[in-house]
Amino acid sequence: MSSEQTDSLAWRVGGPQGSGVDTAARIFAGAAAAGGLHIFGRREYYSNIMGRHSYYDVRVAGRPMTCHSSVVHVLTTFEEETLVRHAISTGEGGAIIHDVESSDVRLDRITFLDERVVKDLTAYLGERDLPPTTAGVLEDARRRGVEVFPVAYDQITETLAGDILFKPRADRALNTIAVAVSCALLGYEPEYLADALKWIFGGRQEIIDLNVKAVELAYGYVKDEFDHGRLLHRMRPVHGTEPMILVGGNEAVAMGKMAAGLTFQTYYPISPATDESVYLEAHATVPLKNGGEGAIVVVQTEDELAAVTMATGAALTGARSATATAGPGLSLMVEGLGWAGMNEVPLVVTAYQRGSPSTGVPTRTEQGDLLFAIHAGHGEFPRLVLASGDVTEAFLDAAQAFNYAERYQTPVIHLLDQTIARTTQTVPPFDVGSIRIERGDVYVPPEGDDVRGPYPRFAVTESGVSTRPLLGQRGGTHWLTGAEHTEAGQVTEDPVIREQQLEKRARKLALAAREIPAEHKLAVYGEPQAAFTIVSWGSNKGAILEALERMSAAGIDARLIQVRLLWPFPREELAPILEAARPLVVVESNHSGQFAQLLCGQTARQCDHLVVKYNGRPMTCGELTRALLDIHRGTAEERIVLRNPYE
Amino acid sequence: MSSEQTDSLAWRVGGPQGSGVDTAARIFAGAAAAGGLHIFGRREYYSNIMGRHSYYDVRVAGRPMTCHSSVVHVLTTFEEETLVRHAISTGEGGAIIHDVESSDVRLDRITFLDERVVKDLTAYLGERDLPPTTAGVLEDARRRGVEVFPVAYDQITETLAGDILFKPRADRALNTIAVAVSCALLGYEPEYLADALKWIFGGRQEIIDLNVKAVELAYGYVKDEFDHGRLLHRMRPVHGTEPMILVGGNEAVAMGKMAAGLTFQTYYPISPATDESVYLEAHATVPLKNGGEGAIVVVQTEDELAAVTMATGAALTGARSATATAGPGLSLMVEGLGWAGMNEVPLVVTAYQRGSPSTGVPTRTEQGDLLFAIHAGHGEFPRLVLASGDVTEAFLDAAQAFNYAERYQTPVIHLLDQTIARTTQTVPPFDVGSIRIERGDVYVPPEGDDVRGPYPRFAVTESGVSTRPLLGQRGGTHWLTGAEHTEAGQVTEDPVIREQQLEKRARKLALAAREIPAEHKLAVYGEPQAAFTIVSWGSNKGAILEALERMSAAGIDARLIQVRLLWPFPREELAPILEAARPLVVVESNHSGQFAQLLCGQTARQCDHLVVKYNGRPMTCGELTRALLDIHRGTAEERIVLRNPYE
Amino acid sequence: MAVKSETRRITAKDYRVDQPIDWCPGCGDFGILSALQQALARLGLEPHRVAIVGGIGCSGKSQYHIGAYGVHTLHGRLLPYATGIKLANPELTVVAVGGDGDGMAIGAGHFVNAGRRNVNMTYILFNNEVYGLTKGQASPTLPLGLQTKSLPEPNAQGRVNSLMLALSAGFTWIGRGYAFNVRQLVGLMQKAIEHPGLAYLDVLQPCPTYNNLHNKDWYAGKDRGDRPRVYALDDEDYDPVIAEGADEETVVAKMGQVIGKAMEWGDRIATGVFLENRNVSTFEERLGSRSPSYHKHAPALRPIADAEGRSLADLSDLFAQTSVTRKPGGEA
Amino acid sequence: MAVKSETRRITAKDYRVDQPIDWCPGCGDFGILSALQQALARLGLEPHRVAIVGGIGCSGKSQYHIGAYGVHTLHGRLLPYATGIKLANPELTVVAVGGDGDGMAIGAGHFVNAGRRNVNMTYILFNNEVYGLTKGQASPTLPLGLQTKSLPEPNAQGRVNSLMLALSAGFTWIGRGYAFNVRQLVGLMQKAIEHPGLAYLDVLQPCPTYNNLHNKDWYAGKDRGDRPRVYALDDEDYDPVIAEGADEETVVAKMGQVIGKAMEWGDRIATGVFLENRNVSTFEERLGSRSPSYHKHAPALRPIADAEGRSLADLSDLFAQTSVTRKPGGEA
Ligand SMILES: Cc1ncc(C[n+]2csc(CCOP(=O)(O)OP(=O)(O)O)c2C)c(N)n1
Ligand SMILES: Cc1ncc(C[n+]2csc(CCOP(=O)(O)OP(=O)(O)O)c2C)c(N)n1
Ligand code: SF4
Ligand code: SF4
Ligand SMILES: [Mg+2]
Ligand SMILES: [Mg+2]
Repeated sequence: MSSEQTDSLAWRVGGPQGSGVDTAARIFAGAAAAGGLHIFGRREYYSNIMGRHSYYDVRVAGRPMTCHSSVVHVLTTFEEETLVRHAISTGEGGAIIHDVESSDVRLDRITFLDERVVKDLTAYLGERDLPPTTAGVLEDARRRGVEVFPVAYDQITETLAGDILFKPRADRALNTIAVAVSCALLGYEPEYLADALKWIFGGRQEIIDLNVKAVELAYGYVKDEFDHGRLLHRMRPVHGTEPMILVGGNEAVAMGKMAAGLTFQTYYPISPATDESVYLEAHATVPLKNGGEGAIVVVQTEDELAAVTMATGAALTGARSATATAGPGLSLMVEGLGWAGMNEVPLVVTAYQRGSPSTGVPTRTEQGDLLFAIHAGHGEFPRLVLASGDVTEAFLDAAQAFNYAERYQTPVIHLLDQTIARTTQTVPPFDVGSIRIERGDVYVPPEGDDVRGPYPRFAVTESGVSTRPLLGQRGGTHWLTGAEHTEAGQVTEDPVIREQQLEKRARKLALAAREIPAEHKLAVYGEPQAAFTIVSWGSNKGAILEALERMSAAGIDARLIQVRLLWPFPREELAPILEAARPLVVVESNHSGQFAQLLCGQTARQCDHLVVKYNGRPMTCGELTRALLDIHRGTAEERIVLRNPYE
Repeated sequence: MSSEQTDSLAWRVGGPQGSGVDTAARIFAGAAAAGGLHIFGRREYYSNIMGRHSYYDVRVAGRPMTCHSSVVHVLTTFEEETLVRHAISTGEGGAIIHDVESSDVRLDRITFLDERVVKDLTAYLGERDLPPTTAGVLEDARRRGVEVFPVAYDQITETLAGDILFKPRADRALNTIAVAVSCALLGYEPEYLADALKWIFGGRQEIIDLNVKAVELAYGYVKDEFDHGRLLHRMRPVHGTEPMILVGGNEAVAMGKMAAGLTFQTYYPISPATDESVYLEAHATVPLKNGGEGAIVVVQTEDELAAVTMATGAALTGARSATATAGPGLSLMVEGLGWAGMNEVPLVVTAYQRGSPSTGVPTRTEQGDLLFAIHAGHGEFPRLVLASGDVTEAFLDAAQAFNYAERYQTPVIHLLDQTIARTTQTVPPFDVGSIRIERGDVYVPPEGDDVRGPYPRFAVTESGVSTRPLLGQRGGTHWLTGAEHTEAGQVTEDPVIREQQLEKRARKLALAAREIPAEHKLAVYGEPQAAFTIVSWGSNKGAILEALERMSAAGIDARLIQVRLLWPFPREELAPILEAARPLVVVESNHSGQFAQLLCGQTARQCDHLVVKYNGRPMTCGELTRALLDIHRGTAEERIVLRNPYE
Repeated sequence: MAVKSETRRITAKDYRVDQPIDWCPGCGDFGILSALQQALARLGLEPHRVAIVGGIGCSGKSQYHIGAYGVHTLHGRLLPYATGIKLANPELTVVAVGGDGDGMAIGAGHFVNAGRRNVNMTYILFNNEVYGLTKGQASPTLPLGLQTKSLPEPNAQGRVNSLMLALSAGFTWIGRGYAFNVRQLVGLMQKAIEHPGLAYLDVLQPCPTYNNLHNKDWYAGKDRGDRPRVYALDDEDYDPVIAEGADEETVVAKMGQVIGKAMEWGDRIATGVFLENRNVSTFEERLGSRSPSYHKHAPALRPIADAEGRSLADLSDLFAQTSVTRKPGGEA
Repeated sequence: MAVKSETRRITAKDYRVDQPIDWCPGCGDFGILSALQQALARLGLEPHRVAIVGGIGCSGKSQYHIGAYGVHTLHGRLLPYATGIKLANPELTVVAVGGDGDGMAIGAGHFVNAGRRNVNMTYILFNNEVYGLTKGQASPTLPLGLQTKSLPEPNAQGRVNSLMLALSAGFTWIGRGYAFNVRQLVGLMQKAIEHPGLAYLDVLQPCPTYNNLHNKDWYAGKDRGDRPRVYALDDEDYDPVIAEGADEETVVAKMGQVIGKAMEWGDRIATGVFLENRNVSTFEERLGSRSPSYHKHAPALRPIADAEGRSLADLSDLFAQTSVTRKPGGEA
């Protein structure tokens, strides 16, 4: 893969929801992957089923990437809204492909274009003496050195329909045509597109044939209409790469759970968590290595109160059990979480963060739930909170969460952000073999018939962990209760037993803090000894990693400390590393700097700079690098907000 | 009032729930109050309706007190469980009154006595060569210098019944008799008891007569049976005190709300919050100073999800609206809280903390919900969190909460702890006149008929506060939504408007932090310039205040900084005061030191000592003073846990 | 119940909003929205005296397109919000609109308990048998075993009969409409709103995007020679009214009648008014009998402070009750 | 449904626990507890194969006095917990026990949605019309206008008919017992537990402490010359069974019959089996038809790792589906 300007190519396609934007992106990504290229894909869309604007970034390169790019090289559109929204993000030397029909449409005539965008763009164009129309937008792009390619889509689909095909059916190939036009302009071989179409449309030969035909026509059109090779960017296959899968965050989590032996999952539909559960539902029979197969029970519950409590009930029987949700659902799970904590139940809660609070911006990203996850629930009980930094970590953490839950017999919140859920990436197939399943201290019923309970389920031990009989085991009968209890689980209000049990539960958290290896708690990237220190968590990792590369290219040594275990907070490991940190920069995707507050509360160390983004869109390496360079130069404020009005 | 040993008298009565312990305590307190004495009452009971042990501490003195005492002067019992549980807390020179029938009962025969207590007491008695019986317990008390007064209750009630009364009816006067015996032993005039009986039993003359008779018999019995004046402690009336009311925490909050103009309250029954709402329900028609009367709508909802959302709905119309709950209910209110935050609704949530997590120890105290209250809810929205330190503050804060809620158009959590709810205290009548009602920036519909919406309810302003039309006002129509929204309240996902609205809401919190006067945020007690600094919040105030007196008596200068506004955290005010603090001692009633974590997170200042109690019982001045003296001497650990196995 | 405008004629235009609608083409929601705008106008209600309270879902977006007070609440909680609004300001006409997932799954507990109160307001349920906005999962009204478009497996959970549920819960007005019969719908909505008590209107709402089974064609009976499945109770000899003071036997008989019609499904699907129970007091009436001043000054409207912001509440009686200061031997 | 002990005779003693009970004297809960111990024993169930899942309330303390697995859950959530337990380990006999506040107020949404699943377990509701443990507030089953002891005002909310609600929700076995008729109760509980599907048993449970209106005397009709209000359906010509494969008409008729009996109150209060519907599949059966391996290895019992802790899951197919590595031009 190569491109004149950078070593990666940033391709974007957009359109109304329901018009095939996703498919277009998958075709492009599939074609690129078929050529051995790496892919980093990112989807943005409205909380709507049909009609509102959505777009897809596919970045391709001959090496793995970790974030998307805010500067677009090739913008593929087939209606005016996408054109208007994204033309401005297309960089010098880039290309815009658009429908000829969209060449001159007034901005205020575009149904779902936000008033704010119309206003700002009108002003922007006005300053440049350009009209508030697509024509103005396109002219601006041209002036900025962007190549514009108007395509007569209708003419192509008409040809495609020919005499035999109903025209609306041919119109459905519009997205394929748009993708093919961009590939043709990039000089990419059409065979890879055919590969992708086969992969995506499975056995549906008729559809494949139609689309392959559409590709041919598109390539022909480009050849006829445009000065071939006018585009600076090029896309070229690479060969001999390692095996790769193209996978998204939701699937990665689902696969991690399957690998860990999940047998029970509950959910109530909510973006961006639903897809994980639906994937599990669709793959609820797992082939086993011993030749058999195992069922995963997936229950769509009536609400999240039921989801968390039902999953807890299942966990009591020994099933590896989880529930998955997003912010509003997590808010409803709070009481159930406390019960699980009090009853020392190994429960995994996969919590996707989205734009909040309340309904917020449900299909946009944010890291707004960290302190909530750590403190959710009245009263004090141990819980672990893990946050993954990318799709592969999402797989591994999803599996590891069960080990922690069973080892420490307590709920584990696996915190993800929408950015990860919405990321589609090429990665090596996940390493299932590296997973070790550890079930913790589970009771083994003795031989013989007359073993009787009650069993001291909550025996006070030095570690805090007690042997756990599973509901149904002979000799293990005991009581469970959200009330304070004796060792056998009977309610008690005795002040001494209260203290003992509270302390016992708390010891498990201390145990986890001691036992979990440092490398599972945090990861250091970049120059390990650098003073310039970025501390972050979750999906920001991707943008930071690429920013570190750029800093390094600019001769600046810096490092990232990614905290993966957020609770118990890795104070012992982190505090010494931070001593030499200067400046200490916290990067996160929320408004109040939750991680920075946590860090200070746990280590008494305040950060020197806080870089945040909270417009609902993931950070990019570019904007972050600018902020970091400002910090390095000493020209930055303490608090830096990353903003981009056109994403 | 006077007593040979201390300047206050600690009286305790106990018995099974439903057997009249509360009434006994009220009679005693009423009698003391009738004699002009101050009272500090505290109730402990099981989560049970009938049969389990409960007890009541009434401390009386000629001056106001702020906490109960763990050392009891007079223990009044009428069955064996109370005797066994509390004899050990009766101090030298104290008295135990018990039923002669309870003189020799085996500990393991007492139905509801916890195994742990039986075990520990048996060991304790064994070490002293005493049998594990009430006889052993009493003998131990005697050896420790406690006077023991066995009373033939049955004989007294038999006399009381005489020929005319059905014996079980006379038995119901048992608690009166027990109280009267203790008063007689204390040399207190029986007339005050008669006063109290009239006050408590209102117009029910027959009951009053019976009980007055019982008092007479009890006094006679004491005169006949016991060496009058054997008891060191004495109780004497004082005269000419200011007018006082005897009031509990729940009532204080209810009264504060009434004074503030509450017109809508929702609740779902839960200890220890219910009593507040039931009180409001029973007084739902408030006489008004303008001669009219005003209704308070109190709705018992189906759950706390409904309670918080229904109260929010009412608040949208302009009603001063609140809901009251405890931990588990608060856990269920989290999502609704976020909605109120997002929609800038002035909602007051009164949250009583109880022993947690989950069902926990529902009738016991704790301060376990602080960090939860501050961080409850996914995402970020402004909220205020106030915590009252005593009954009078509970009244004032309950009223003030509405002003804050309306001024900053955001939810206010008024955090109380069970200790305050369970405290009954003599205080001067609350100062309703000092309350100023401020309704914030409410829209005033212009004259004329054709004013039409939509109104820019969420106009972006410098302060963050926008004019608020109430549902039903002409010209004010707008939309409300938990989703991110435009100024008129339509859903938006525009990145710029998202930032503007998020920042606007956040500014209100900053505004509150700037505007609220320092004296409402924190209070300093003791020696304002002392280095020895205690920082605390909530009900611990009471025990700390008396501990400060003792420290001062021991020549040690110390001060308490009581934080009353917990969020926004009074960083600016607190940080400078803390600079000279050495040692910095945080005192709170939970396990993990939540306030200490908060303090560090907000000021980067770690405390030198953390004193905690988490056995479900309120702190006492005695145990706290010991801890503080240890700290002063430099012999204390960093973390000190206050424990008392017999409370 | 409704407070009418005394000043000028209200038309459906007063209720329109200049905002693009983002429902899918062919969605039944359009019909319901249009019916509601018309019904409100026909009732002559002034827009600022109307609050439309929406749930979360495609359906819950309706209020953005109605020019009244619009409250987009939390998923499942529209009834408690609506109740709070109505009880605090009874002068408002309150209409709750939401999806079947919203109302019958996460909101089912509130539905049941709202029935117990009989607050004077209207609840319109958009019954499309799926979770529209979250992309087509089964809702509680989808029959057992059906597999709509997005389901990886046939529906494993049974169908809840929302009309029967409304009846068991105590709703005093129960009706059903069909999204593509707007004329009938307008009438039903008017009746529901005018009913003095809690009204439940179930609307069969095709979701062309996710419910490929019970779509417009199916309701119209295209699969069986154009014999529509939906029919109107009005066309039959059906009297939904339980009169004030009706005896128990009548009540039981009427309830039985509702059940009979509510259980019909598949071949014949009744629309119209199933029940109009005039025999139950409203919650507002009950509040008024607890405290008559409720009727005089509702919570939203009663004065709480004087011009200087001093509290109007007179707590002296309460203080007297808890006063412990008295002369020894004196009366309490 | 029940898994019986194959090894030794189980007696009620096996289910007793040596723990003091803290209910008030005369509380109806005693009778229910004793009946449950007897029913479990009569069914010959081994205690460790039984899970009693309690709600929060006086009633929810029952499981502490039963020598099986006892789960004291959260207020209102006993059914989801019970469902999770049962589905994960179908070999367990699961009985949920809770109060009317627990089940009909905060838990009503789960009640409705549990009905849709028809999981093979039993739910016993202790119906005392009050919130016992929180000191006597009205529960959703207290009729409108009544004022029990602790209420400052007459009940302003209507009574929900729990039997009708169970019917609307889809419970396939519905019965009612009376706490002071232990013998009948034992039989009802046995039937409920043996029913293959979701059973709902409503038990009239006097609360002498807070419900001074509907107490033992009232049920016994002491106020009307000792003519008991409670009577047994068994003594009438009442057949509760809907047979497997019953036609729609029969189903509707049977449902109507249930409603008729469920609506009786005051003068005559029916006890016994109201409905036994054998015509609906259980949720477990539906899960089994989704994935037959469910029946072979339930979630609690299926192997997930080999002896070295290596995962047994074989994800290679899934990886292949998402694999993008192929030779240019090669097949997917
Ligand atoms: C607490 C919570 N859980 C989940 C969601 C996600 N969610 C949004 S809409 C919806 C369901 C919509 O279905 P329905 O109520 O039937 O409305 P429709 O879209 O079909 O009109 C869900 C589950 C949410 N917003 N809040
Ligand atoms: C979320 C939550 N809210 C409130 C409570 C307080 N609470 C405990 S028991 C109870 C009601 C008990 O009534 P019911 O369910 O009828 O049981 P009963 O005591 O009458 O058997 C309530 C509201 C709680 N435990 N949890
Ligand atoms: S998804 Fe269904 S309900 Fe939602 S807008 Fe589209 S058609 Fe309507
Ligand atoms: S309060 Fe009522 S239900 Fe509770 S134990 Fe006492 S009598 Fe039974
Ligand atoms: Mg729906
Ligand atoms: Mg009850």
